[in-house]
Amino acid sequence: MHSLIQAVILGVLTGGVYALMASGQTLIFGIMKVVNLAQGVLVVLGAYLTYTLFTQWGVDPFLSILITTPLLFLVGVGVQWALLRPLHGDDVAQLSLLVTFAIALGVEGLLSFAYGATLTNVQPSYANFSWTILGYQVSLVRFVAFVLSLVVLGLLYLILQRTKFGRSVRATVQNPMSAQLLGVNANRVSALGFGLGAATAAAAGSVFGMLNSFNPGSHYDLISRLLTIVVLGGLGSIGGSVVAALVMGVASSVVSALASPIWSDFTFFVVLLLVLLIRPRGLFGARTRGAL
Amino acid sequence: MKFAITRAGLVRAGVFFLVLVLVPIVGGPGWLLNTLTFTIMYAALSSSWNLIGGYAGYPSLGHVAFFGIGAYATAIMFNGSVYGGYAPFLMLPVIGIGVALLSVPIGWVSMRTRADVFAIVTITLLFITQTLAFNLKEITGGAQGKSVAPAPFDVATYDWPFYYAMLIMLATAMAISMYFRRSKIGLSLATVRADEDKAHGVGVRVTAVKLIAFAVSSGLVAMVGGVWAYYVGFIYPQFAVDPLITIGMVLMAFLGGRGTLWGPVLGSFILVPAQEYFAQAFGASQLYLIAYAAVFLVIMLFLPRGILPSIAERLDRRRAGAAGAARDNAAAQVAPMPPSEVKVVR
Amino acid sequence: MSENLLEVDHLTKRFGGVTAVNECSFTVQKGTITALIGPNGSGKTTVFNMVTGYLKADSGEIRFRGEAITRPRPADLYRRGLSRTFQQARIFPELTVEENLVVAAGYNSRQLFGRRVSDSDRDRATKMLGEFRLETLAQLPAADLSYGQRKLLEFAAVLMSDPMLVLLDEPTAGVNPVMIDAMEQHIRERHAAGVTFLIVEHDMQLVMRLCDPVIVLDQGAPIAFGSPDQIQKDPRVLEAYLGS
Amino acid sequence: MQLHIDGLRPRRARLFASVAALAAGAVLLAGCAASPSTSSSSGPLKIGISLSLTGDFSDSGKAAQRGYDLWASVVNKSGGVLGRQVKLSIVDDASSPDQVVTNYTNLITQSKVDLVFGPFSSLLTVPASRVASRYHYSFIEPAGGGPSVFDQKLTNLFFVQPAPTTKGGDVFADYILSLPANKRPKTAGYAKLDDPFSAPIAASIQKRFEAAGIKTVYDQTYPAETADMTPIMSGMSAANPDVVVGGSQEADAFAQIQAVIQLKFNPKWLFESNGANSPGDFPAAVGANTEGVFSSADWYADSTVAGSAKFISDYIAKYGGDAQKIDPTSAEAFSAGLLVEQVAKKTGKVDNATIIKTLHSGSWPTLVGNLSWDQYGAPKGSYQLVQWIDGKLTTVFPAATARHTPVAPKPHWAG
Amino acid sequence: MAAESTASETPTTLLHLSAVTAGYGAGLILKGVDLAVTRGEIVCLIGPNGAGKSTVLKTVSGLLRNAGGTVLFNGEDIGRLTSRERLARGIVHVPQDRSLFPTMTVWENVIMGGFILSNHALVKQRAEEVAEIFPIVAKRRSAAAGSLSGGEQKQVELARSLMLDPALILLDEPSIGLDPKSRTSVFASIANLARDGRTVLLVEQNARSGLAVAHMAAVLEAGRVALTGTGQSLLDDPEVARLYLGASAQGPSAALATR
Repeated sequence: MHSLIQAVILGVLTGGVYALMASGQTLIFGIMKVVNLAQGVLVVLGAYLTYTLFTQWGVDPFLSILITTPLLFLVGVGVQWALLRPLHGDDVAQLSLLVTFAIALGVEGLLSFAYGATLTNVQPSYANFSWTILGYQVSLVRFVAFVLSLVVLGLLYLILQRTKFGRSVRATVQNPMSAQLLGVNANRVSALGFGLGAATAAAAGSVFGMLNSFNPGSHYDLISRLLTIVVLGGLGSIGGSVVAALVMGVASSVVSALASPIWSDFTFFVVLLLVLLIRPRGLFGARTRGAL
Repeated sequence: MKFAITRAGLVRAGVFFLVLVLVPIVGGPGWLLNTLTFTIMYAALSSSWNLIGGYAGYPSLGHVAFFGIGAYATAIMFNGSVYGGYAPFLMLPVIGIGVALLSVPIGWVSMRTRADVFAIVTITLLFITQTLAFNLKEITGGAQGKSVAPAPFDVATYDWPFYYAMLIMLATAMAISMYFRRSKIGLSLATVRADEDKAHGVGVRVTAVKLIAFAVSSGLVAMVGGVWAYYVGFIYPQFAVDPLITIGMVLMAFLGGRGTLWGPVLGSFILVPAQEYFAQAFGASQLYLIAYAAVFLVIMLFLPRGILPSIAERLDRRRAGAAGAARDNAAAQVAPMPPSEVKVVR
Repeated sequence: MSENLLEVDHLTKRFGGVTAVNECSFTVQKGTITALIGPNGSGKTTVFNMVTGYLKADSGEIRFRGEAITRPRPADLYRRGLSRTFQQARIFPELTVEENLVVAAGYNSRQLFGRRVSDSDRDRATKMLGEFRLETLAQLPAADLSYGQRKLLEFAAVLMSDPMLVLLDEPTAGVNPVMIDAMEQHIRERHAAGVTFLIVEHDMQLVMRLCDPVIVLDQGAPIAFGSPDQIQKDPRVLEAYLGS
Repeated sequence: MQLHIDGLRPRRARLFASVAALAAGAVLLAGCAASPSTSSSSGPLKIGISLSLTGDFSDSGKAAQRGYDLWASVVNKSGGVLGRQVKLSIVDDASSPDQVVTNYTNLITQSKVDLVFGPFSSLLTVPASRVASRYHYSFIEPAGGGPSVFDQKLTNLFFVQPAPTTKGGDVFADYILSLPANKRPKTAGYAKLDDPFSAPIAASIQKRFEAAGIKTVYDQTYPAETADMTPIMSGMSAANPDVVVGGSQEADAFAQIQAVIQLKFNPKWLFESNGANSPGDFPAAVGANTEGVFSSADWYADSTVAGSAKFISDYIAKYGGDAQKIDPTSAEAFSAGLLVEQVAKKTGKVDNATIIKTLHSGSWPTLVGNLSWDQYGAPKGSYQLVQWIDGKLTTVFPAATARHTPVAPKPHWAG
Repeated sequence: MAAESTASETPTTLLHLSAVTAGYGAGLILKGVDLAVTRGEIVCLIGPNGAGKSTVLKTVSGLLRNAGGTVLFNGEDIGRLTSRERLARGIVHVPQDRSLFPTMTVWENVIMGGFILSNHALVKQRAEEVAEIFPIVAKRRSAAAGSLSGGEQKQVELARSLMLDPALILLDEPSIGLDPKSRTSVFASIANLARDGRTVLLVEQNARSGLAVAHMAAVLEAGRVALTGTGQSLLDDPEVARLYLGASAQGPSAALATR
């Protein structure tokens, strides 16, 4: 029982960080119908930036989010502008899958060029600090990371619900043509949306770098998890991806603790398939009247 | 859209395969045969993928799972040195049929979803297969990998059987593509790709044709995997179920032109040598991935529909002068005819 | 004329909290051109989708040719003689006009392995295209057709299977008036040849000319049933649909 | 096949090559890079190597490259092998088996190298060694000592490490079992990375421990992509074994240790098969918490093996840095070259048949100790047990080569 | 108003297309359209499918750039302007398909109509004004737009189009898919727009209703303007009726006339 609860605590804390990465991914899908296979590599890029800031200039990894987030925001905007904007036609979804994969490969190549393939991680002085609460271990980094994810997700929610930009994003998601006719610049929304998605990756990356060892190739594992999360949650549903991330975090942590780590991701993929068997649109993917 | 076998088409295919058949006999250098074997392997994979990803419009990103299953089937059957020789080649049809049958329920589940989600679900398939390959140690050897008994072929012609096996796989995949296109299966697949709901509504046997395409495609890919395992001699979950193999098949079909007969072949004959060249020319300086990604992006941005369709489109446009006019006339005949003299009402 | 081709019995469908179709019952008799009219949002298209197997009803029963449709599947129903068209004409743009017809002609599993367009397919398609005066377009990609032509093509295609009952979802929406006349003519010809129609349509003049009986739907259930004359005098119909 | 090719090839070969390339349609790119020359017993000694310079194994691949390059420059400075300058053809296999097969085929048939050395990792070594065997080339390989390599029963293969990889931890078992019974641990816990090199090491230790009555209280295998060790190590900590054995690579070893520090769990003995033997990366990853951790090694900066000091100074002269940062893989690769040098010196020949025949007899001094092999290339020696003492990696067992006695129980974590 | 008016730069001409060509890819859909729209009038475009009616609207609103010819708005050549710039000049386009954002509230939808305005107070004020003109906005203010019936949605779309106080409203088949009652009220709303001094360019397949509400009308045929005239004159012309209005125009329908 003790190990079960411990596993659930861990799973929830980890799930929070994945929720952050996945929310950016699903946001990008919602706006542009682009399955962003580069989301994982953007997280890794964020982690490397944090690493450099920390080792070269001693910037605290949590504080470095203030630098990495805007930086990756710009990267995201640039990527959208240069590589995704030119795509058009009926199969943009499929093309963008490959384009974002190419971006992932390219960034991976750049990172190996700059950093090599050595696994690194970010080790601030408090990296190994943990509390014991009622006999359960709660690591400081994990806890702060979780809270931070909640804060960033909250900000994202506010931006989408309360700002004019958020309204234009939602409008573009729901009816791009109509939004354009009202003066919403779809390219600009897409660029900003992609930037926002990349920014969440940066925030998650800074945290990821403290929790895990990583190298340029780490993005393959990340992206496979992110994809299952966003599909499980229902493509385009941010709330869904948060729930799915928590489900995934807890599921893999519990299976890991009670059975074996070698089956933990497997369990999750199987859960995904079962869910899709019953609900092909994922947990929160909507099927509305008139949609056929 | 004409689907008759034209004489030019037959000649093209004949010359292509004749040249490839002759390469080992004429005796190109060893490296050529080796590179060609992998090139033809990818052409066969990509052509097989094209059956479901191109013609049916279901972009499977998990096909390497079947490749891996085929590879493991060979490795498991010929792990000892008891059989060997040509036996692994003779077992290929069994592997192909077995995997095709196995893929039917998998296809049935995953094709409940559409395009984007389907792509992602099939990625999941890839990771499930990889995990199973790691975890079912008793059968697969797990992380220790599994070797195939070395082939007892003479060193001078060692590559030949593998080369010809791959070539036969490519010919088979292309023949099946051709057959699909010319039969009602292809017609039905085209409706599935265009508008699956509507296809249901006009009585198309959607599930049947999708599963036929998926199963045939998976079976072919598994057979190629079987040849590959024997050729490489040692397999390991991450090698046999490598996401890059999936991406390879997809990318090559995209480059040459999805849903075309020659597109995947053309894509493979450009990308595989290019990839090898980049690995050798830039590998040491770490720029290999970047160069590969750049090629990738250039293709997607400038030839989004693939080389063959883009060329065809350009030719079409050149012919548009005459044909376009004819088309307008044809269309005009059914439209309510406008008054020949324009009358202005005031 | 009293044989019930289609019977809809207490059909209900909800989307989220909204009840789109509510205990809806009606019948379509063989040999009629029945109209299904009603204000926007009254559930006409949802009924269509359930009858043709695209949606599963939450409760209620649908009988076609006296048999209950237990597992609604569009393709099965189509093969049993129930065809439909869509509000937005849906055709296969990459296929030729001829292929659009051939693919809708219906074929068994064995024919699946036969030629893409056999000679007999071609003959049948040519005949149908001739009736619709589309024969000159046979070899063009359907993508090249105008919207009105697409509507005709979709209609022609679903007739290829010799259906008993054809459901037309707003056959004249977005079609220019002259083409509407053509469409009306085709419906009449087919009706004379023995096909039963169930039509959702907002063009009241067309409905009044063409259809008998008329079913009026409001808030997911029929509020009136009768001849066009009866319907347009019915105060509930005036209130809910025609406006007064 | 790439950069270091010289001389004119026969016209006929060129004709064939280009006709075939054209006929095949689009192999031109590879063709451009190609310009094979014939192998000969004079001129430079060409050695072909495929390394993983990109992809999963690229770190070690690059370390191996440094070792090979260093050996070539050292030997060339002293006049080469039998007076022939050594020329290395190093190509990238991107950690892919297809590429490794292609590369060795190309190196042998097209670049016509005189010798080949092995790639990095057992996974690539198996397919690569088969190509070499087919062409009767000797296959001296510094990395790739998993069971699958030796199970092939190839007689041209020589693994340049003291023992097969799976025996990497046996020296730790030797040490523990050498303790008097009342001082031995009673319980043990195992965390094994599921890859060809790591889990078998721990499994081998476990087998011997269990035979000696040390109870297994925790045993868990985790997949390669496991980034987070906390769940496993909290299970370990709950079981509270006296000795913790990690069958690990680098990153997971670091993560294991970070996790036990967080969990405030301090076993009496802690062994990591890999990672903890990395003099540079390990302290970088766990900070001051290195103290008392055991690992095994074949070469390390303080090694007393003959030639080690010279190797270190040459290395630093060529690449900079300090001795503690040198990856053992570089020393292993360097040793591969040393073997060729010695065979040449002894027999006056460097052809493959001679190398295979000569290496099979006798014992050969290298940076990783004196090596001798069974008929299928498995080395017959053993590793050294190393421990972190006073911030340095120090040999502690076997006693003959030890520079310090093992410290047990392990000191508390620095925090 | 005359189709080939040369003196169109009178203050009363709001929009003037001359020899406009436009299309997608290689093919041209508009093959030289001449059209003038007078300030304060409703102009209705009719014609067969594929004649290019919607394309005319897109060319005016900037969804599509004209390949040749000129598009003058208030005397200014707007042919190279972006759709946003044209929006800022008071050209609003209400497309044929349902164009509300279904999960946003009615109120949010209306607010979106003022997207290009930076003054938030002004946007709110306009929205209140619009809500007075279109009672549905006030009545269903907090309802999700997707939950409204088709007719109600069209009303909200019209309301939203007024947010920029536009000079010219482009309406693409506003009555498509609407039931008769909703149609009547939509056409009533359109008539009201003109009464308030707006100019409307209307594309309508439901030609009789369209012509009935229009001051002027033009028949588009294969990418060119074939005829122009007042709405009533086209309705009354038997030749036009035969060619473009179909059977339904052969005298008032008995069915509806009895009502």
